[in-house]
Amino acid sequence: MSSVVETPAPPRFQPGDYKSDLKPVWCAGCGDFGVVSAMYRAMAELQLEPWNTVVVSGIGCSSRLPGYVEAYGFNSVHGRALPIATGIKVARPELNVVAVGGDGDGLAIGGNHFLHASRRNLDVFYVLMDNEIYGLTKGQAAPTTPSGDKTKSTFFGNPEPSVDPCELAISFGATWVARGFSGDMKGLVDLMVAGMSHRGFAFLNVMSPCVTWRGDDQFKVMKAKLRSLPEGYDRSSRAAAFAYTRETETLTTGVLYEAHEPSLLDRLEAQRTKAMEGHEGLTTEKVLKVFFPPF
Amino acid sequence: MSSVVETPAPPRFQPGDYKSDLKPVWCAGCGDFGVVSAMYRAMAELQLEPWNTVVVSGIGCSSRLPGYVEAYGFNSVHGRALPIATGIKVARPELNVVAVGGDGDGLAIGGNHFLHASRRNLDVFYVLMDNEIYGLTKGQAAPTTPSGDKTKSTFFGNPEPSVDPCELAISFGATWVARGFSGDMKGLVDLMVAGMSHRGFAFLNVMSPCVTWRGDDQFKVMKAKLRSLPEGYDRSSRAAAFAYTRETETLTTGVLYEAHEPSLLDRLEAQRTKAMEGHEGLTTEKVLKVFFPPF
Amino acid sequence: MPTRDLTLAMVGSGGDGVVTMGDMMAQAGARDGLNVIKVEAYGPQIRGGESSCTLRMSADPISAQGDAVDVLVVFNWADFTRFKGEVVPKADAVILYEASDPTPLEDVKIPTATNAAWIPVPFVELATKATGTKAAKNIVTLGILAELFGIPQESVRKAVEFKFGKKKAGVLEANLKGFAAGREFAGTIGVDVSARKLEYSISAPKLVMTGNEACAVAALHAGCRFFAGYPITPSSEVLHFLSEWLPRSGGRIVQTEDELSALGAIIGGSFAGVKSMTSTSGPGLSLMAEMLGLASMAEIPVVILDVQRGGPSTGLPTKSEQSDLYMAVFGSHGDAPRIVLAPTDVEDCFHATVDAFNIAEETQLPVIVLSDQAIGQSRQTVEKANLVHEVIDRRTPTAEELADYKRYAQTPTGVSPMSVPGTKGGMYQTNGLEHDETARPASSHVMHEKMSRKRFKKLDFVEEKYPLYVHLGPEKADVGIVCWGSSKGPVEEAMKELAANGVSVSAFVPRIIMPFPKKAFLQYAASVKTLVFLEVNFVGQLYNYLRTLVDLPAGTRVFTRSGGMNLSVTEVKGRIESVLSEPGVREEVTA
Amino acid sequence: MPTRDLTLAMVGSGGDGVVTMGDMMAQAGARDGLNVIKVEAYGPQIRGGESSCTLRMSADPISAQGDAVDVLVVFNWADFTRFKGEVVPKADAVILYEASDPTPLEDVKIPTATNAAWIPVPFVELATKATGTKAAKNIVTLGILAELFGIPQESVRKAVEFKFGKKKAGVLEANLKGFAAGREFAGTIGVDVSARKLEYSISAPKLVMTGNEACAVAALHAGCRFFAGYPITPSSEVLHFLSEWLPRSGGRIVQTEDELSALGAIIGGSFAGVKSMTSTSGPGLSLMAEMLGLASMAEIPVVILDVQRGGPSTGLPTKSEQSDLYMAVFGSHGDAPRIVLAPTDVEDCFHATVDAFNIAEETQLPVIVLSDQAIGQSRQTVEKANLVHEVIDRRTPTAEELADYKRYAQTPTGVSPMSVPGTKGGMYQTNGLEHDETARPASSHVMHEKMSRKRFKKLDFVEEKYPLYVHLGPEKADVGIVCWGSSKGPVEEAMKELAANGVSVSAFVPRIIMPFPKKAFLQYAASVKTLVFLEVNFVGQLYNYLRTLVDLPAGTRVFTRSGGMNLSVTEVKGRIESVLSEPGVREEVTA
Ligand SMILES: Cc1ncc(C[n+]2csc(CCOP(=O)(O)OP(=O)(O)O)c2C)c(N)n1
Ligand SMILES: Cc1ncc(C[n+]2csc(CCOP(=O)(O)OP(=O)(O)O)c2C)c(N)n1
Ligand code: SF4
Ligand code: SF4
Ligand SMILES: [Mg+2]
Ligand SMILES: [Mg+2]
Repeated sequence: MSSVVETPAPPRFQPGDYKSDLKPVWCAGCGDFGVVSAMYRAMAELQLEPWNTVVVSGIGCSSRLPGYVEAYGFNSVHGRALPIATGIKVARPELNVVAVGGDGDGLAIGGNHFLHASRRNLDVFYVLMDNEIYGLTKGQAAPTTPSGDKTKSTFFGNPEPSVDPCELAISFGATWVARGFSGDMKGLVDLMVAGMSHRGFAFLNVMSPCVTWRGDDQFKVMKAKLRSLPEGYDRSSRAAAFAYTRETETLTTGVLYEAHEPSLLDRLEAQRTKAMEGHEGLTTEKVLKVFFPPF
Repeated sequence: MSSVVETPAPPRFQPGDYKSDLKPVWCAGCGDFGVVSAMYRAMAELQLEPWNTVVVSGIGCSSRLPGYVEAYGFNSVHGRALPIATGIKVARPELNVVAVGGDGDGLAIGGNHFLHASRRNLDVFYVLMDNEIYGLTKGQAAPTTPSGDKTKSTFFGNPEPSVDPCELAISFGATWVARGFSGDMKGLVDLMVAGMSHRGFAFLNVMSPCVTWRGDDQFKVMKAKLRSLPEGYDRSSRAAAFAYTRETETLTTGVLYEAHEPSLLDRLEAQRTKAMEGHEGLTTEKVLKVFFPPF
Repeated sequence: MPTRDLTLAMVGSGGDGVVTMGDMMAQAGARDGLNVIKVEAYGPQIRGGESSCTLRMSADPISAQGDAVDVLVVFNWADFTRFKGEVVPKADAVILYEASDPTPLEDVKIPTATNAAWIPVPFVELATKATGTKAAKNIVTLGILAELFGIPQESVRKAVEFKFGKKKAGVLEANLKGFAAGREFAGTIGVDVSARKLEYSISAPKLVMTGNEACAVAALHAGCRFFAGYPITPSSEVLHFLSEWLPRSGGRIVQTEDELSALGAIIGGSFAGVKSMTSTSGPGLSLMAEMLGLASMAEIPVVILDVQRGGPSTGLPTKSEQSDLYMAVFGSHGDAPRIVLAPTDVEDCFHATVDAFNIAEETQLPVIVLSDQAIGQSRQTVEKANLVHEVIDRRTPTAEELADYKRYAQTPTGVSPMSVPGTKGGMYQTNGLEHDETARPASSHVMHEKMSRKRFKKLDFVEEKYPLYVHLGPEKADVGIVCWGSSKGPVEEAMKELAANGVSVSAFVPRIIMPFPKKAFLQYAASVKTLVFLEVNFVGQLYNYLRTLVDLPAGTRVFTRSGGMNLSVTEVKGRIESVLSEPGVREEVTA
Repeated sequence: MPTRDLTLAMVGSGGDGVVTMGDMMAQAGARDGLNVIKVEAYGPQIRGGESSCTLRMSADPISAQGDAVDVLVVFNWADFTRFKGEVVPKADAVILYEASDPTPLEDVKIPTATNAAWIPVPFVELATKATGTKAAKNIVTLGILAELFGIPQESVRKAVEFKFGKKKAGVLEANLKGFAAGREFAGTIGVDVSARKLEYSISAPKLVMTGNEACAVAALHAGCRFFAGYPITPSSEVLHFLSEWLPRSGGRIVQTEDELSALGAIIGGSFAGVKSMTSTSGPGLSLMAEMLGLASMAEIPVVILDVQRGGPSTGLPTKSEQSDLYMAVFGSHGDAPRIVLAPTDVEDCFHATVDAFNIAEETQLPVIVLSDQAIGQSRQTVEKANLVHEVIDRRTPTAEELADYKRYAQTPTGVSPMSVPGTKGGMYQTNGLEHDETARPASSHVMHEKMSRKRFKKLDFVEEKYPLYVHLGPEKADVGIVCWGSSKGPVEEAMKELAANGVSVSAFVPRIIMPFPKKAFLQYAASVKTLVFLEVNFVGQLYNYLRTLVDLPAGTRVFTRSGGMNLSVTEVKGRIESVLSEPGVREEVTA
């Protein structure tokens, strides 16, 4: 995301202004409540104009989020938040585009788009609500479900290893990669503000407990594992980041990786500017010239 | 791949025995000739029984390879070699299954399957013929095409950064990851023998020049960059491997990463054995019992 | 005068245990050999929202849930209003409602219940008193219902014992107390509900299963030993069931990353010689379009179960519709033959699935089983004796065929010998390109035409051998209904009532959609005066598809509407009556 | 007697420069204002395999390549045999062949060329002598052809000059020498070929373009400023062209990772207010099935160009077929309305594409343009003056509509006000779930029916405003051909010949498939004695689809065959003759 409005004083938008009046379908205690609240606050902190903001998602409990944000929104189809976000942002670079979704949505069916949006360094802030399960479809294994866990779809325990979304994002080419926890409001808001302000592809993995299919405990277990990155952590190093991926005993939050490279729109814009030189006011008439015999 | 036949003496199969009598459609000078030749030799070295071997691919110049191998073969649809290989291997674990394809096939449209086959540590040897271009469709940018390159689809130069397939494979969870060069027959055969012998997901990225769309030079340029991994290289370390990914000035071949973890079939087999206990000779009749009121 | 057929509906929210109660009663009924159909419905909340459970129990065979309920249990009027139009009490229904609900009765509008018995019940109070917790409310209710409506307390009590028997000490006792308190309270109700008392003699227990479970068991029965799938409502239960039973049967299962991969994997599994299946719903079926063409082109037998829900796009994920027929029959680019079956009820899910595997193996074609949510997730009793079905296995090539092996040899039926990896003389390299008899890529238009012809020829064999359909009602009739899938049940129920009223009506329900049993259908069409299509989709997908195959009689009537609500008996009757009285091709749904 | 219409075919392999030669002649012809149609064909080799180039040049309007060639140039008989049945010389054709080819002439079987003039030419020798390299063979040939067949050497020489003018010194000179050597050699041929000499007067230059290029230019013309696509034969040229011209026009383009993403991206682009397009071929269209339903459900205008090739699956990637109609019309689960257009030639590609954008904006529906390889990759001359077409832009909501904004407001046409991000009062959250007028998820069957009705209503408007079709031939006729897409050309050519032979024949070629111009079609059907469908797909997809819409007259005849070869003029004539003589619904293709 690139075009962020500068903060005027006093703030025109309060967090509550970003709350739509649609009632969430989420279960009481669902981590996603924390995520959407943090988003209201981050948006207010950045004073994003709702009508210049689009929140895009796929399908899942978490993907219902755009409906709860007072902005333009697109709750699309399963796994395709990022293609749609790509189109919106590339077609209209001046809009603030946030993509959100679940671990199934973004890492299972949508994994390829995550790879390519990251690789392109697309100017979008992508928030993945990681509950280590498929919530909406009632509890099947996700790519982040720990190996061995019994779920609705893995009667004898999940036979597959899980992935670390942050590690993936880094090798995919994302230029801002962070981990947060839905129970840590303050930390989450800060991460969201930073992610939304990043130029290029910013990825935030939020551990967001599913009380219904991962048990009421998940929240407490995660909270107990919570750690911060050490002082002086070098977020410019991919190698450093990998020390904080695939964690099992800890849950380290913070910005694991950040790089400053031209974003997709930077590159496209440079090409476009060059391309348009000498072609100002191009008409169909002029384009058709190339089809006449050149001699 | 797991079930490799032990070598009898004298060898029953010569490399030529694995060559089908279908004439390759490849351009003279195409790197893929080197890849298929290396495969014949590696298969002979391992004395794979052709009829117990399946070579699977997607669509692309490189994906024509299964037609040229005397074994069972499946030239499927674009990007889907790995799903099909998954089905073959999981349904019939005793078969030797090799998946092959191009950089477009495996990293663009098929990227998600690459991620998940790796994550599962599927018992398949996957050879990606990386020519940094879409060959069959006549020269569009691939996910490995260097940024800035002019191709048929990028008139103003490729605006997108490229990925390193080996780096991806490692973060995806592949347990054997190597890089080879189609012009280095000896090295390639060794890598293939090792890859085919690995238990779990083995990934070999072969730099395989496309003389038609990347220029006759590509071969020479690559050859000049060729390096080997240093003596004493620690292939068990992911961090070490990342020193040899995203190379631009060099082209380091060899096994970048290797880990020994249970393969998908190891895990499935363990579950299956446990599941079948007490259910020997399960009949429909017996299964139906669960639907009677239990009281 | 007691009844032989009773429909109960229970409405509450999250903690009320409405569905558990329904399950326990259904099991109790099945244990007594009753015929039972149970359906659940939920609001949009993921958990803790409103839910309803409707249960029909009958001493005689039944084929649909029935629209109107005899007995309504309401724990909370606010929840009930969410199911307006879905849970409809009969005029003289018995309505048991929570006495402490603050909603004034005059605010509760149930237009149909003109003559109902309204009985306030202190469910919460009874539960708290008897067991110390209001959580036992549903067990108290079970006691009341068992007592009032004649479901032998023996069975219901067993259900309670089974449910709580393994819990920690005291739990079972408390619940049994609650159950007794309910029965006792029932005795104090001064309203005569004896007309609603079920009368039946206990017979052998029946199975209780959903359509999805029936499909899953059928797959095991048919010899399916590989399944790959991606969860999606309302088909995920197939994945769930098989994740337990496929490994037990010595098979293997993979939850793939998406539906493209799921179909790809089973194409691989079947290519490798193992009978393979996937299950999905509309969005997943759409994603399978390209792979479907591959299976058709490479001639690889696979079974795809599509449990239809409301579409297009994400649509109405938890509700039924019959709108994937176009996609099943016509989806995928190019001329790509496939088989499409459509089960008509839970029991038929078993048969359709075994048939699907059989036909797949016999023809080397992809077979789509078009179930729908109303079948897939409805729980019904089934006679075990009916779940038998012959299994056909893959024919392996003969020694003669292997001598000069041609994977796609031209044959009279279009079906060629398919060898399986491991077979020494049977190697071939298949592909989705057009190819010659030996599977080599071939781009000549002559070969393409020959091979297209070969691939389509296989449908003729199926049309001949599998003219699957059901003819309901008399041999000749004034009105002939054509419907499919879950609509068979309500049509059958409505026909009983219509026939009782002297209406001459029959029905034709195809169980195979492609190739369509044309011969039987044309004979049927000739046996009725007016053909009436009833479909739960907007455009009339079966009707339109049929027009591509046969000339339908002039005067054929078509009633279609979008899904979200199953076809109801009342609706069927209404439409038949409107055919008999006034013209009109499409009717509005109003509610 | 010279001719006004000449068809040349050149056959060689990789290094022979056959296609370059064809291009130069086509350009030369266009410069002279001739009508030109050029088609290429290749063997399976990726590069360096056999290739053929067929070029028709005419002083009068032409609509198809024509099946039989007047002049055949063969550099290598081995290559020629690969195109057997595709390159067919006329009985009295002029055949120029490499003199040094070792194949004995008696081994060269060209059954059609019963009375041909066989002229050995030492192409290689002439080139080597004149230019020092045999690479100039094609330029020598140009000299011979220009001289013998009357293509003004002025234009051809200009083409040579243009091609080599910028090369390093000496190259142009050498080639001009080669050109002169060819002309000179032509003078020494002692065979009279004057009947094949093109006679025409030079007129204003024409454009030379392919159907794919016409679609791409049309997109720019229509205001498309965002394109996302994935390469696939035979549609990639659209991506290529737009990668150059879209940025120049101030637009943006993304080559996505696959087709799902491509359609997703343009749905996003259009949602954001920018006219957006993608292009693909069959396999890509199949992959778009789910996203197509989303566009239909969320009512987002998008244009999808599908350049059809042989299917199913990977099929015949470089050859034409008309077999994606089913997928275009019926693909995607649920009831999902969409628009389908089908251009009939290169020029019509321009109009269909602009229409597609216009209709998309007017209806907020996905629009599929079903082109085919035979149009998309054939290079034809077009009059610039014909490439004008009105452009309709998106209607933005009025202040009044924004005051109480309802994205999916019920309106008489079914089209609702669509606001674009950035509009202050126009915020909404769209989705693929069923929703109410304000876009909120709604799962009631009543809302579902209302909204289905709204979405389908939009088709009525299109059927009324855009009854796009072509009626060829007389107002009334004995035989009425129905065909579509690239088949229009050969049908038109065949009709000329049939009419000349006194056969009373007309044709109806729809340019919009969905909604079909039913009214016009029924009128047309009534104007002919026998309706004859000609389709280049196996099952008769247009025919069957039409049966879902109208009752076709009894006696309608249907000729379908798989693709891989374009419909030929001879074939059309043969089929019409068979209709006039003997019955039969399907004919074998033989070759
Ligand atoms: C193509 C397709 N396949 C499957 C589904 C069913 N489905 C809906 S949400 C979902 C997964 C939900 O998990 P996740 O993305 O982790 O979100 P959560 O509910 O956990 O927040 C699935 C499989 C679908 N809607 N579309
Ligand atoms: C669904 C689908 N989309 C697009 C294509 C067209 N296509 C065929 S091969 C190919 C890419 C080839 O590139 P790569 O995989 O790198 O193989 P190479 O030819 O370079 O060996 C594409 C885009 C297709 N066949 N199917
Ligand atoms: S099911 Fe889980 S993820 Fe979904 S709303 Fe409930 S708690 Fe949240
Ligand atoms: S186009 Fe390139 S990749 Fe394809 S066969 Fe030719 S050289 Fe090889
Ligand atoms: Mg999740
Ligand atoms: Mg490539």
